Amino acid sequence: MTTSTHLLYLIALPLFSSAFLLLLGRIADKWGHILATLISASTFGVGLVEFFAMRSRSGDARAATQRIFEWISVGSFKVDASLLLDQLSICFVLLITGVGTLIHIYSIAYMSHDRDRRRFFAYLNLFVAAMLLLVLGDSYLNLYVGWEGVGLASYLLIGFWNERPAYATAAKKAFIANRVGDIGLSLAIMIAFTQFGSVTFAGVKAGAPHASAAALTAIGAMLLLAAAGKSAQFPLQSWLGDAMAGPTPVSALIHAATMVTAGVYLITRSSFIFDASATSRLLVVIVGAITLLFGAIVGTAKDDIKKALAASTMSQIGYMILATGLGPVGYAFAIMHLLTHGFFKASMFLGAGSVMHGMNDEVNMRKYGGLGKVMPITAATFGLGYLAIIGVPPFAGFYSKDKIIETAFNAGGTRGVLLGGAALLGAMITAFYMTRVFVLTFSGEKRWDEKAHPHESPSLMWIPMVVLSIGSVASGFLLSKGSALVHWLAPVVNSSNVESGKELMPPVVVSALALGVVIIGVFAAIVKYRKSVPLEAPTGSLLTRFARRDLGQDDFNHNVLVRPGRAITQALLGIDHKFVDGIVRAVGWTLSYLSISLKKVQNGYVRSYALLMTAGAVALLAAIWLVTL
Amino acid sequence: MNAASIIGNDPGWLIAVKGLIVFVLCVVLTLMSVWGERRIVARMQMRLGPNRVGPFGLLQSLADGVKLALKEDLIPKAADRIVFVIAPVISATTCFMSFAVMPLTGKVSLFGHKTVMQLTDLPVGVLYVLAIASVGVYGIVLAGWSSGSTYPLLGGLRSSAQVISYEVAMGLSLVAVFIYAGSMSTSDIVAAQHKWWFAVVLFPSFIIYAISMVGETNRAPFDLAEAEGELVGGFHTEYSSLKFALFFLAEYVNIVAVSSLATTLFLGGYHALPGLGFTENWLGGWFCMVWFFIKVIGFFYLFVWLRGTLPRMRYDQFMKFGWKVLIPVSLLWILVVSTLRVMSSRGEPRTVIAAFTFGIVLIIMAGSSLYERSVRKASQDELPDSSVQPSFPVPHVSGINRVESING
Amino acid sequence: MFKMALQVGSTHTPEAVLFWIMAPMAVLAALGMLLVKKAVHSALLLAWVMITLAIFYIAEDALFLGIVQVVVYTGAVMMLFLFILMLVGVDSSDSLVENIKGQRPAAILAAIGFGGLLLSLIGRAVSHTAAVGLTATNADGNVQGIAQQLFTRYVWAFEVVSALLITAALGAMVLAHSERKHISQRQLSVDRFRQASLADTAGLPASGVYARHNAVDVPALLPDGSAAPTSISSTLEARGDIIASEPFELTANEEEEN
Amino acid sequence: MDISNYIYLSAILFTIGAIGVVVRRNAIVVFMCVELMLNAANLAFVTFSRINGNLDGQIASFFTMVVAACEVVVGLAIIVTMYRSRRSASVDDASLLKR
Repeated sequence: MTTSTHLLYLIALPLFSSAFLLLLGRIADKWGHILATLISASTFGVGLVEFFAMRSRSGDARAATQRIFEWISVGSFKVDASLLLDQLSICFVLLITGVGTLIHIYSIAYMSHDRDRRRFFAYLNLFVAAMLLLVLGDSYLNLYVGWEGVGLASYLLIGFWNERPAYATAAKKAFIANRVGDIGLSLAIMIAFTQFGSVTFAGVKAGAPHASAAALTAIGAMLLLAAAGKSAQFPLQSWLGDAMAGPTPVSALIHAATMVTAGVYLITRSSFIFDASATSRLLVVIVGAITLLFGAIVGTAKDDIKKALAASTMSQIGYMILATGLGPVGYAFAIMHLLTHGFFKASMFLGAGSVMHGMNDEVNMRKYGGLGKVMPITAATFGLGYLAIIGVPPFAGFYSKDKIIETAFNAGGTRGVLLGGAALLGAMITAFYMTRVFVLTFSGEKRWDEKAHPHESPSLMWIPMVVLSIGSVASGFLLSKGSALVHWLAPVVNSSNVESGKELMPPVVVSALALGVVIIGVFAAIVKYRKSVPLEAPTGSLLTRFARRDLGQDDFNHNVLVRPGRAITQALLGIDHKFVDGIVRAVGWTLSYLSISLKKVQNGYVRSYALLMTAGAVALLAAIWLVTL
Repeated sequence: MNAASIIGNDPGWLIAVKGLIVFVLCVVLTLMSVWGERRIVARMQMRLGPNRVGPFGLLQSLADGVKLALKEDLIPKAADRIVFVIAPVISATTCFMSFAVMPLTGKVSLFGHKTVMQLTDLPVGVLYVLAIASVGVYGIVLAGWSSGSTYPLLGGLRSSAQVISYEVAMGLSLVAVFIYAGSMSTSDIVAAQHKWWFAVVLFPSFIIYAISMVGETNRAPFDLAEAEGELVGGFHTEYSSLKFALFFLAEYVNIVAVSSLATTLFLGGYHALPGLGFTENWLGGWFCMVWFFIKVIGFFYLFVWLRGTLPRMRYDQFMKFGWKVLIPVSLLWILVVSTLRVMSSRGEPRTVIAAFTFGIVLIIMAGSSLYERSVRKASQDELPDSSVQPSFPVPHVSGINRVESING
Repeated sequence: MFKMALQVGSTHTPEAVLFWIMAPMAVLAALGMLLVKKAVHSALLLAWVMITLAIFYIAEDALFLGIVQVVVYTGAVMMLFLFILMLVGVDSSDSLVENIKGQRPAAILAAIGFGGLLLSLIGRAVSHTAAVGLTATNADGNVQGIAQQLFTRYVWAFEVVSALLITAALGAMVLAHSERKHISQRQLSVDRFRQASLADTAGLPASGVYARHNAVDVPALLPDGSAAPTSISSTLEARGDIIASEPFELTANEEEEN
Repeated sequence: MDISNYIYLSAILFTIGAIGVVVRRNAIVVFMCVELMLNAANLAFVTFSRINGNLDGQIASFFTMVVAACEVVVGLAIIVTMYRSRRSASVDDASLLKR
């Protein structure tokens, strides 16, 4: 393991920049965004330097650490604030800083008319800093700080336009759903500490093989809860759709490419826990499978372009979570899908943002149509992302998603069939709704108002989109060529020693199947949406309506959680008023009565106070006298 | 064998005899000094002074004492009778007590006993003298208060404030002596001056002590407690007859006491003047007493001289002098002395010590010149603004600012 | 007395004699302090108690402390008390009538209880303890011993106490400081010369000057022959003992005649 | 003579001082009674020093004296200030703090 002194810059630079911009105030309005972008780019530079430095090292020496200071020292419990950069975190560092920088650039143009652009960039930098801390922390506690930090940044950015109550509510919703997950993470940390006496990854890893199955399952379940909260997985997925209230670059960066993948990172990072606990793995795959279908179904029903993309994000992360639950070899595929997804989803979100930019912030896809002609670059980049996500070879999604489907089938037995089937079904629905989004938006006849004057976005916006779409084309091939990423990550996730022996289905068959379902999905969507699209959404079937309501998630939450909660609160309030307040009032009344009677003692004469003191001394002496008798 | 152990062997009767000797000496000295003061002051004022009673008027003060004793003893109606009586007694008793630790001679033989003319030798002898002096002031303060009259009360107030202030300066001036002698016992201090008198070595201390001893005894120019011109007679205005005589006695015995202390602490005590040390060997221990009293009388002459020449200070100036000059100077001096003492005890080379001393002298010179400049500046600042012209015609005189010539 | 005090370390009898003479006197003086009306008497009795204690200190081989007791307590503290007494309440003799209901019996009761318990406890704790004595400790001299302790073990406390002393002195100055209300003579004289008119710069005219009568109730005449009302004492004016000045003024004719 | 007699004396003086604080009204006399209590404590200290054969008691007594001096200076300044504002040195007259 190598010691590096540059890791701190990765966090410190954006953090200070953020504080700087926030504290400096209006003075920085004119150049704040440039500073923030430069800082973000420089962290990307640092990340690249570290990456190449790591490439040049080999084996165990690749991981680098930096101890910053002793953070907590309570008895035997000692936690250092120290950073760990290994093969897994460098992937994230590059993704975060690279995509982050592109989105910074994009935001300069996108937010150029906003009064609070400086604040927006400060928050973006804060997010980058927190996210980097999350992936660089060498212990669960350090990770937790970053975890909370990204939660905060996400809250601030979703509610960036908090003058609109709905947006502020969306921010609160995201925050609260995240809190539920955070409880899971903190519980996991506490259990880990009680079990292993350490909260560092290394310490837990060392202790994991010897721990009881129950403890491991508990930690795994709690970590999964945390991941579900952060990554919008079932059953905590409801916040992500509402989180689209934030500015589109935020959706691209935080709610598509980086933060929502933190759950995947957490599970991958904790591979030693999940490797040791089959029950946890089962939970993970169940959550992943449900979510990928759930998100896909929701995605088909949404008319809001951003919400449709959000549902797709949810579904894609479901794929990743599913992959992480499939054992050692799945981790690498999960991370690969995460990276490719980061490219194509960010590219598509930016495309959506570009469309909204041209359409006066109109988000309803039914009012788009035929935009491909007026926005050629946007349509092209979005199209590349679209092809990548549905898994058309040789685009990125093909490589990453097929691997996951294949691994799912290879899980073996009924489970393999079920999971593989779910994944395959998901792929089909994905193809359907993504085609729907593309067709509704870019092709067909124009359905927009006379007032709208759609136009291509400025270069500052389309250059990042182009760069990202190049990534969404090439990344899959590059990462899977010669199993590059699998080998790269092998030391972290222990996948080297596990080679799946039996194959349920050979890769070629899986690819063919996947391609087949994708074609079916695409075809179905084209048939349905090619011709005429009503401006008002038709009532649709029961399933459609159910899907439009997020498959009843919010209703469920409202009825099962909020209502009883309210009732309990009301009851507690009653108890508080009647009973607790009664006691307090009684105490207060008694005290005031006592003080009124005792007030006479305080007559203002120093001498009577002195007399009381003497009486006290006499009492004391008497006590001593009695005790020593 | 040092003085303390010699005294430790004294039988009781010898102590009594020594006490008697000291008492008689003090009373005789008082009589003589009253006469002497009158004669000397008279000479200073181009008069003759008392010269009728006895040879050279020597018995004048005895006659005055007898006359005082025969006068009517008045106690004012408003007076607090008990305290009024006690006050002169306190004064008169305490003034003798400080003689208990004064070493009057070296080793002598008295009725066949080897001893020294010192009643007792306390390790904290000088502090004891200070303590007794501070008790002695009660006489004055109480006399002032108990008279039930305004002037004495003012005298008593002044006296108490004066004593509190000047005792501090006096005590501080003695610290340097303690540091150099390494002891607070009077006999040890005398012994420590075997080579150099402390009046030379610790000259600033000597000056401060000399000033504060005048303040301590309420003598001109610091006789504010009795200030005839302002307070009719101060604390003893209402006293007459023997009680007055006791105050009288106390004042002169006190003068002798502080002079003795000054002699002991700064002028080498009973030892002979420099260069005359052989007299001690030739004429025996008793002759030391002559040297001792020569020095004491020298101090007494100083007292008289001061009275004859200096006007009384104003009260606020007097307090200001005590607090703002004597005490800070003493403190600084102690600092210097202790530094020097530490340096020499650590065996620093002489050049370093000399350099330090020289530096101190330079700093003092610089400080005093700065002070004077600031005083001059302040006095210039006080002049009124010359642009404001008087509203009446003033003859022009060349070279003189008109306003200044009027207001300054 | 001091002779004896020095020897008590070795023999017990003189110390007992001393104690049984001085201690009752001290208690009587303390009681007297409690009971006498005049505060000055209280102060004197307290001073006496303090001197007694000083003698006891000396008898108990605490020579330095005994002398310091006299210098500090009797010399400085009690003198300060007397000073303040004279300044503040010379004739405000305390009335001994109690005005808080039940204060006195309660106080006496508490005191008896306190004293009784204290004495009984002391009796249990230290009665007939064999004293180690200070002869060995004071072998190098009491002052030296105290200095040794004070500047080694207790040096920190010593420094803190000195800081406290300075703070107390400053605090007392700040507390007792009052803005000067009266104007100094010098300031008065400067002001006199600075006013617009120099008419009474040299002081107010005395009564009867230049007038035809030199009684105190006759105003002085100014150079122009008019009367100067400021020349008559304000007391006389207040009493109304003032004579109309017109008859005594010089008229123009008279001036010419003269 | 029993050395504990000094302690008894100290206790008696202390008690007298305590009564004085409670009973007397003249602030200065109250103050003097406090001084008496301190002195009584000092006597006990000195005696303990002798009983134990070390100088710690005397040192404590020394510090008590210094602190008492501080206390007197400040206390008397307060009394003077009080007297200046209300022409009285009675502690009962300064009873307005009760409200």
